[in-house]
Amino acid sequence: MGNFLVWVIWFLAAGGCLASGVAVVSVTNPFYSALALIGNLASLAVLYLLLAAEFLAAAQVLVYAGAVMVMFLFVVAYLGGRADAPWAGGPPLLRTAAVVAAAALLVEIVAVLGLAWGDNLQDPAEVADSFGSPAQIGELFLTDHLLAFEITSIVLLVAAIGGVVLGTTPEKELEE
Amino acid sequence: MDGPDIGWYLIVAALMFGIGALGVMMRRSPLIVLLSLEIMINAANLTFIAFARQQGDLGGQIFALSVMAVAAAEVAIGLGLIVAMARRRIALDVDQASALRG
Amino acid sequence: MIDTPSVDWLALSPTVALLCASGVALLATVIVPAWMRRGIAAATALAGFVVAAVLAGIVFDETPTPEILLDGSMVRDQLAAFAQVVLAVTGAVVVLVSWSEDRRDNHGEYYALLAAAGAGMVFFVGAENLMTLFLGLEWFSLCLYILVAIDSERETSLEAGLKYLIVGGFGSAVLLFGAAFVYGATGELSFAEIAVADTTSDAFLLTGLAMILAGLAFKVSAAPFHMWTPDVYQGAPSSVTAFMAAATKTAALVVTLRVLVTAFPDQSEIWTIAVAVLVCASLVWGNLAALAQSDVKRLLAYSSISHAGFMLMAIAANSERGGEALLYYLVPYTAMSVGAFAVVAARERELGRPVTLESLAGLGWERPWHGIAMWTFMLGMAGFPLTGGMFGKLFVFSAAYDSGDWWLVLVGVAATAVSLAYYLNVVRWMYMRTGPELRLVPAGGSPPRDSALSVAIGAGVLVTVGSFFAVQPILDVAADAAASLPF
Amino acid sequence: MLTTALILLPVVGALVVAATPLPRATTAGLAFLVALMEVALWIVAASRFDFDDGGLQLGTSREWAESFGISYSVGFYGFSLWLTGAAVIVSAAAIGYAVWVGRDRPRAYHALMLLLTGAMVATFAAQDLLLFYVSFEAMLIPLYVLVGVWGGARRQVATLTFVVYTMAGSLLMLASVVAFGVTQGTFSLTESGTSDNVWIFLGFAIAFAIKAPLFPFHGWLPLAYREAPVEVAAVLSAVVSKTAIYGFLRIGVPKFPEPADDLSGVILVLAAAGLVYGSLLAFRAPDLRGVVAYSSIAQMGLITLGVFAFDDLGLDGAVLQSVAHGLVSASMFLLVGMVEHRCGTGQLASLGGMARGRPVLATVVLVAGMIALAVPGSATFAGEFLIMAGVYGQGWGYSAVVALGIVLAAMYTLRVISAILHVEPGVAVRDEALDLRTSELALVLPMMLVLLVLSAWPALVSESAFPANNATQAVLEAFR
Amino acid sequence: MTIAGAWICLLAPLAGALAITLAGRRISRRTAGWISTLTTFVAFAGALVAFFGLWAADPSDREQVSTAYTWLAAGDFEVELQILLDTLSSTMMLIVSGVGGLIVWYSMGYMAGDGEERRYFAYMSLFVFSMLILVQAGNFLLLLVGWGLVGLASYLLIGFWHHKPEAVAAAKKAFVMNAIGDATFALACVLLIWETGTLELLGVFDDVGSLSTTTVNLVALGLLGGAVAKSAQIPLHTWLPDAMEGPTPVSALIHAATMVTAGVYLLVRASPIFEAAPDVQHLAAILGAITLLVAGVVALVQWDIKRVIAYSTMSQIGYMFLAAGIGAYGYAIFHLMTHAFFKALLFMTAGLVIHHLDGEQDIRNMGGLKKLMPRTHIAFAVGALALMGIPIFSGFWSKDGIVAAAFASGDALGYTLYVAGLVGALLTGLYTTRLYFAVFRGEPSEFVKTHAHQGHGEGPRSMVIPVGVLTVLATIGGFVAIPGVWEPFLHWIDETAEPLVTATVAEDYGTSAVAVTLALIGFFIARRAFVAGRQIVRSADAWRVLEHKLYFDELYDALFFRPAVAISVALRRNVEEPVIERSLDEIGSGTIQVGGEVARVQTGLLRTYAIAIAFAVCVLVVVFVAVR
Repeated sequence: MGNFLVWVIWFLAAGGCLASGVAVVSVTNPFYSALALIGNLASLAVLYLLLAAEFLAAAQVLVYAGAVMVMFLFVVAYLGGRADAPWAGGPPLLRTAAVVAAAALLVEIVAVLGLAWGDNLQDPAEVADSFGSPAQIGELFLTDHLLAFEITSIVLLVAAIGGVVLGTTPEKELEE
Repeated sequence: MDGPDIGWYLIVAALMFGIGALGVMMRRSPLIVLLSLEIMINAANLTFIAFARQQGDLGGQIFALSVMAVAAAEVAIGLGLIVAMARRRIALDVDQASALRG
Repeated sequence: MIDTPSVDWLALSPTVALLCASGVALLATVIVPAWMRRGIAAATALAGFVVAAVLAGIVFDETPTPEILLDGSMVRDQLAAFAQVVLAVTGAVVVLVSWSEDRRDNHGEYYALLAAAGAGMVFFVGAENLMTLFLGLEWFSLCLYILVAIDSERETSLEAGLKYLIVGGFGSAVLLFGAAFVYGATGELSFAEIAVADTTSDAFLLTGLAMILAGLAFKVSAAPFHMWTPDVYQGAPSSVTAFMAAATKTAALVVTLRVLVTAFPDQSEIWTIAVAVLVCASLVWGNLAALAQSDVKRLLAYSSISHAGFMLMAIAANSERGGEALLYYLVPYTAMSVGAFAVVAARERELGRPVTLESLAGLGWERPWHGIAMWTFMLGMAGFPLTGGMFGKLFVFSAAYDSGDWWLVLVGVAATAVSLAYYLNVVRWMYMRTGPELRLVPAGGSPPRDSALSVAIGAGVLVTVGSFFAVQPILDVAADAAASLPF
Repeated sequence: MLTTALILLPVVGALVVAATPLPRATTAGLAFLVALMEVALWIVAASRFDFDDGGLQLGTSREWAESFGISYSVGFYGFSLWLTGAAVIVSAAAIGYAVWVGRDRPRAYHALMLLLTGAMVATFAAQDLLLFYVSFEAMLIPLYVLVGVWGGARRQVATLTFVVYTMAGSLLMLASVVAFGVTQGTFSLTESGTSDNVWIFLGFAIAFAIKAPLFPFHGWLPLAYREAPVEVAAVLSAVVSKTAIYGFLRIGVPKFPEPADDLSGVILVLAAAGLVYGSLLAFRAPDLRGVVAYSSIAQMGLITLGVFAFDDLGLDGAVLQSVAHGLVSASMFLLVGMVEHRCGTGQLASLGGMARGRPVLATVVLVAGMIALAVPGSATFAGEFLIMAGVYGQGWGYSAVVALGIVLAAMYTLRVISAILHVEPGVAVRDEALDLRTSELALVLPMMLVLLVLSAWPALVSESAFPANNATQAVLEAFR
Repeated sequence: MTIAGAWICLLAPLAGALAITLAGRRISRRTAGWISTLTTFVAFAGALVAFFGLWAADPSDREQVSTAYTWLAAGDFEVELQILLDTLSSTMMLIVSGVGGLIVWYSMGYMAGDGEERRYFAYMSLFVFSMLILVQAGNFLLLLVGWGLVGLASYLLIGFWHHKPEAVAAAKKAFVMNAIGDATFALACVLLIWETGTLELLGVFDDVGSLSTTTVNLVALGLLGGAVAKSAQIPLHTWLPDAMEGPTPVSALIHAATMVTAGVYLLVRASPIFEAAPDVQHLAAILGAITLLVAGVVALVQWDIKRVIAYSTMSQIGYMFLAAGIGAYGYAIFHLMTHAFFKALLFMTAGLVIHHLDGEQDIRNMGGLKKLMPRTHIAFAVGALALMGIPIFSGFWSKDGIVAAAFASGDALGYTLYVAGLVGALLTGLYTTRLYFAVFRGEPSEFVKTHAHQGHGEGPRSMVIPVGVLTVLATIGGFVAIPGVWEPFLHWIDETAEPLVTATVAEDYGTSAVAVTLALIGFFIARRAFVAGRQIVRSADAWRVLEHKLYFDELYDALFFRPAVAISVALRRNVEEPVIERSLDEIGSGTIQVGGEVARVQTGLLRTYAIAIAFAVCVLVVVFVAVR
């Protein structure tokens, strides 16, 4: 029974994920697009939960869907209508090529999945309940992946500088 | 494990990757292109987490977490750029940003 | 209680030195009065790079055998140290090139980002697992995205930044996806363990490998993943271009070599072929497209694509000799490309507009030092003797031939022949135009004195020519460095 | 050490000339002085050389990139010493000519000329395959600029064609150098063994065929010889082309005995074709330089015939002819330059009648022309005869072609002599066009005198060209 | 002493040439002339020393070789600068230096006032030197060197008046035709090197026996080619008449007395080779016979005084070839010598006439000079008589000997040649008489009346004395070989070249009777024609054909020169420019064009770049997964 419930949740989450993904790509207005992405990220968080990644699911919602997307929405709002751009346009050849390329990528990956399905995708490892818990993640971050952790912080710092450099208006221009 | 095989998760990830890629390749608004990139990155994250579950190894989750931070950083810079462009009254259309070519 | 791992600070010291420099430079923008910001920031960055180079040299000296640190996060070996020295020296020279670059403000941030990017690369070349690999890559890439766009008053700079960011993001995503597949196939992130792990699925592993290779080839700017290169090189500030052309390529190539050799030795039969294909594509595309260029930076960008092809040839050899050849090649190559972009930067500052071939007219006669230097760089890139470029090609070809890829040697030879046409064209424009064409069109009066730039160019010439005469010392070091990989 | 000094003297001279801001005349004089010192140094080297032995002498070897088996090894065999002699003499004359003409931007010009001299000497002295490649290529760098900056109206096309074409050949050679060095484990010419790989040999052969040039690889030549400053053209045809012969003698044949033998038929046929083809084109070329240029193709074909005769006569003859042709073609080019300088054109139709009232010019042109057409008794005749005799072993037809070449050479050379000197003065020949001055004579006369000495005693070169005066054995065995 | 004389003989003219060249304008033109003359006479003195030394020597010791140094060497092959002194070469040395000295002396008068005499005398000395190398050479290569150098000197002297286009053209023609001969000669040398390993004359002659017939034939053919070209025999004869553009003393020395007879010398010198290749030797005889007839006929229609003599020279050399071809070596050389005397004499007297008439050479503008130039007339008459073979004059003894030898050889070929020789005698009578009458008899033409120099005699002493000497020699020169009575000359030559045929005394005098009769018939026919005021050749068609010298020039022009030009032009138009040069351009511009196309793919559109990456990834993945 629990099994069935999981399936249902999975279907809902996966469906939401894909639908919102399609929406992100296809919607004309960046504002709606960003909103759709929030939906996408949230549904992903559900999938993460199903995959025993509780901490990640939380982080996904808090950091991603929360902080990042809010920033995004601010920018969209700041830019206003000018941010609008039509869905299509440009050389038609390009459009076709884009679709073909994306489809090819997709087909290939799915084919690879199909190839590998028989190997062992059906029997995942047994994991303890604490798998993916904040405690374990934290411990790993401070031991095995200490370096990754530190670097992540540096990357964020760099992004901050970037925001400052790119976002500030030069004094000369303000005078104009 | 309850629910669907890991493979199904991977298929979802693959589809997301494809959708994201399509977005990058199709859309002309840099904002939406950025969003599409996020979808691609998240597809990768999903793959990581699925495999982490499959292998029973937390490394994938850690990786995914770092990637989130990196993706956030990338978005920050991307948005900064877009704002700078907008301020210089450059059309927010990647097709028009083609002064450099040949 | 968590046992925090012991950290090998010496191994990290070059990175840390640069990070410190970056931090100090950043602080300088806040604390120091505006008029001395530039000086302090530049001096700090220069000091950071120099110290990093020295420290990396010490690491090289004190690391006879590779050591894997921090549970497989990074490796301390001579390969990394060698690359770090090259990167740090490149960075120091780029600081000199940047010194009198015309920039509204942002000087502090510029040098901070430069040092940070350097730190990222220095870290990147020591990456030993997929996560540090990706993070290091993103680290310096993000810095570069900003640096490319830092001259935001120029539309082309912004355009270049946007293009680099989006295409770069796309490339990173591909790399990431590939990393995920490799992880899925082996359950391991560390290169050494990937190599020995029981792969559950070949399909996953190979797909992952293909995508990782694609992501790295993107950074190496090997065709057909190179398309951003000309645009970005052209749009970016010249000093940043110099840095990217020399340093990014160095870092990416060294890491490509490391990943392929340490993590995928069993798949070598396939990836050597794939790399060889990339080699051919790069050589053909880079050289042919360069023929049609009139913007010098763009021309050099295409030339850098073809050089990526040559250097990948050494990787395709998949032998210690190949590693040695690659590492040797990097030395004159970085010198030549930094030097060439430095000359372009000088001309750009003098004329106040982008440098096309036409605007090089007469450079050789009016600015003899720049002329001779540019001449040296062009000949070096074309692989003429009396420059290290010739030995670079020779060693790369030797490695390829030794591994049985004689046909790659022929492709390389043909590509070089084509490349002569545009390299010599630069020399032609500098020296051989007739009467009126030779007359300079300077922005006014004599050119600004720029001794820092001259020193940078001099360093480029010195290394380019010096690596020809002093082959053996460099070769010895490169051989030691290459020996840290498990060929 | 002497060999190294011989290589370094012009290079250092070039740097000094380039770096010292001196007045025009002083710069030029300094360069000429260096060139003369180089000749003197060569004479010293020749005096120390044991010609009876003829083997590798005055050698030096230093490690360079030893882990790749690359070393700086130089030294001279008899034949390379003679080729070097021709090179330094021609260089000195060429530099002297440039001094006399007063080339623009003398510092750059003379520095490049000296650099070229150094590279040529290094090529002839190289005993390491890579060093050979390096100096072979290094010659192109100064040549590119010399032709491109100081050349005629179409100099840019000429120089680009020349450099890209010859480089294409050289790069093939690089591939071969790599392949040979890697398989042998060393690049040293004295230590490496032989190879039977036809493809590697072809790489070398094509490079040399382009450099020489042999028919039909001479596409770069007519334009380059026409557009180059005349003294550069002199160096090109006199010396640079001979580096290809050195390559054949030192590398092509000794290191690849079997492929060289297998392909000798093709090469001989091409060389013979080139001899006839060049002569025929020279016969109707409309301008002075065209005649000299195409005659160079013919001569190079002839010399190649000698090399691929694979016997004492042919090989010794090839060396003798290389030296003699070097001197005579340099003289011819310089004389062409002097005529062009006076008349402003090299078109045969506008010249003529210069013998009247210009006895020195007439005499010198006549003597040079007669030696060029290999009048019996001249050094060129001796070389031609040896080649003709030597190549007989490969087939009587080749000897017959050489004989035909003698007749054709008479035809085109007499045509050009007459076109300059005889009949009524042409439209471009004005009274102001004076006889040769002493300074000009001093440039050509030394070469003429050397040629006359060689005519009186050609054995001087042919006898001492190879160790123990046994060319076949030397080239086919001892050089391996 | 003997050998030293030979060396002095060889080197003295070289010293003269060098001295004149190096002295340049520091010496007067007259001094240059004296230097040249004296050095040539020094050479003659040396030749005399050598000759008498040899004369005095034991007959077994009359083959002396002297080597200076190794001239050319390659491997085992060596060619030395060596001279061979034997009866043949000593005779030739005497002729060359003796006649040469006289003619150079004569030139001093003839060339006076030309303005470029220094150059002239330097060339003359060079020529004598070259000719002496030729006759003294101890090996074939040195012989070839002399062979080529006389060609060079001939070129220089024919084209001496280089402002005259005809002179320049004639000089070039002479050189090129001689170059053909040089080339075949050189090929013969190559064969000898490969077959015998040496080029030394004596060494080769020793080895001749061991050579295959083919080889010997080829070698002989090569040598014959050289001889034919040098001696202006058919088919390489067309240059000689044109060579008359040079100064007259040059014609006398080079194109009559010495150089053109070098072919005969070669045939005799290399007689062992030719004897081993009898077919080729006979070919030489046949060519000689044809030439003597053709030249004799063509001489009948020439108007230029020098050209008539030139054709006569060809014709006389034809006799010599005939003699050498049938093996009558002594007579060949004997005729060579007498011919040197009387033909030089004829040219020099012609020179006097020309000099007297301000350079006029057309016999239609002459006539009646007997009264104006009586001494010249006598000298010319002596020369003409000797040429016609009238008894007691030198030509009588030598020419009739040749014809008799042809008869004596006794086979069909011999008789044919005999007839040819006799017809030649008739022709000689005809054209010689025609010339003599046209120039000296009859009434002076208008031209003579207006142009003849009055009052300063017939020429300066430097011209008259040599003519006088030669007049004497042309008269008595034949007494050194009186058949059946006193034949020291023939025996002298026989020591070097043993004759194959010897005519009996009866054959000799019988032939002489016929030949002299024929010559006299010729004389009377020509005289009658002159008196009647008509030409000997009366058919207009025949006249035209002969005037065009049987169209040899036109034929060669069409066969060789024009095709060479056409091939050259065609090669330039169809190979050099479109293929060799343009293919480079095409490759270059094609590559650049492709480069442009490639660069155009770089659209600047960001999306393209992403698409490219996506496709590339797809390909890579396929490669990796599928190729696995």
